[in-house]
Amino acid sequence: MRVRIRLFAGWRDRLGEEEVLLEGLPPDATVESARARLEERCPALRGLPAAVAVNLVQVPPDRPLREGDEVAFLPPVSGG
Amino acid sequence: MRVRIRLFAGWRDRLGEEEVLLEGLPPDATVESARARLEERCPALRGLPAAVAVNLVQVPPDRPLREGDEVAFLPPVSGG
Amino acid sequence: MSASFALAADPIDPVALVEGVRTDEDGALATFLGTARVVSRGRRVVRLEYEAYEPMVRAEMDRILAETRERFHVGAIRVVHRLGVVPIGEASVGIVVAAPHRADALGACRHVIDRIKERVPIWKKEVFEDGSEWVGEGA
Amino acid sequence: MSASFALAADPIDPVALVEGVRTDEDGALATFLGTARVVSRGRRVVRLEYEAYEPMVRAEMDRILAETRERFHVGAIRVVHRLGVVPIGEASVGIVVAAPHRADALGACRHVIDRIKERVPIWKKEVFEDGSEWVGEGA
Repeated sequence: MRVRIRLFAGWRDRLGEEEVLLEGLPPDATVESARARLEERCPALRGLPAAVAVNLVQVPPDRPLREGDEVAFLPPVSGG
Repeated sequence: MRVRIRLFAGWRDRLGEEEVLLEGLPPDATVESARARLEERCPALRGLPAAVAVNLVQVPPDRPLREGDEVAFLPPVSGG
Repeated sequence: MSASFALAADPIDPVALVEGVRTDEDGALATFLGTARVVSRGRRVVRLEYEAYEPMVRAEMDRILAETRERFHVGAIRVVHRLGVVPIGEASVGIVVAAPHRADALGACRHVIDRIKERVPIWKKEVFEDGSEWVGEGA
Repeated sequence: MSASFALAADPIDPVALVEGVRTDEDGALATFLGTARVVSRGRRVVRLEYEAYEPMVRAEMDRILAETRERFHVGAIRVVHRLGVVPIGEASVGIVVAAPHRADALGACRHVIDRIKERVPIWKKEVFEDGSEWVGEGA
């Protein structure tokens, strides 16, 4: 399974990319397992707070992923 | 004793004047007795709600008057 | 940290109203305009007319502005109120508050307009097509 | 009863922001500008930089504007948020609400800015003379 990861602010700075394709995820992958895969690639992300949105809607960490999902890690917002 | 009366909005319209000198008030005259004198002159004022200010400060109706006071009858305000 | 109040016979220019109120210490600027509505209590309004007990208005506004500064952490405040005829659509009152933070700017703006409506000796006459009425008199 | 939202790379023009928002049914126009302060948590800020998850910002703003209309009796609402560099003194966000009555105009304005700060995916970087920091990350 393949999902598209979107990264913002401090997450993007640390990873050095604003978009990442995660491929070869197992069929039972969740938001949490996608995060674990990202942290393997970039240990500096460990422990950073972030909400997660799948296809523009906030979801809990145990939300299962589906092929083609857009998964966004959202650091604490600071607009306004 | 003589005091100056200031009138606004509906009070002024009814009396036809924005300023009235009340003369010959007794030495123990109060805000209330000034109002009574005005109502004799213009019975249409009877029963109209108004706060009263003496020399720019709101006062209760039993407030004694002094020579030269400026007494304003303030209908319910509607600024803004 | 200035606070200014003016009574104005001419239309309130919203650009001039805001000009110079904010400083670089302020993260928030709240503006309120009270405007003449075409409908009031179900009747069609042609224009408004305001009158004021001017020296007492100034005394009350001084108290309101001082009280606002005590309650809210604000920078400059500017308030303008019209007198005389105000056509439909024009502003009768304009309030601008600058503050470091948004809650103070918006809260102070609300406080000032609420206190004006409650206790500043200004009176509004609504002129209808078939008559007129001093608001709040219940006539 | 329109509600509009825009993300803008250019400075927010306060005159254009307000233009056309009020109708003659409205007795109140509330405006809020959030502006870039020179001091943040005791440090001197040189400029701000904003970024957004744009499609989700639009989805959240739609929800916020719909929710605001449910809670407050308002006319038109207009919201603009800057992206990219915002120099000190410029507005990063502008909100205008027209309403028949003042409590709705000011309350809706407050509601919109509070919800933006709480849940719209926009991030602010404070750039200091000696470094920079994404706000809220606690880095």
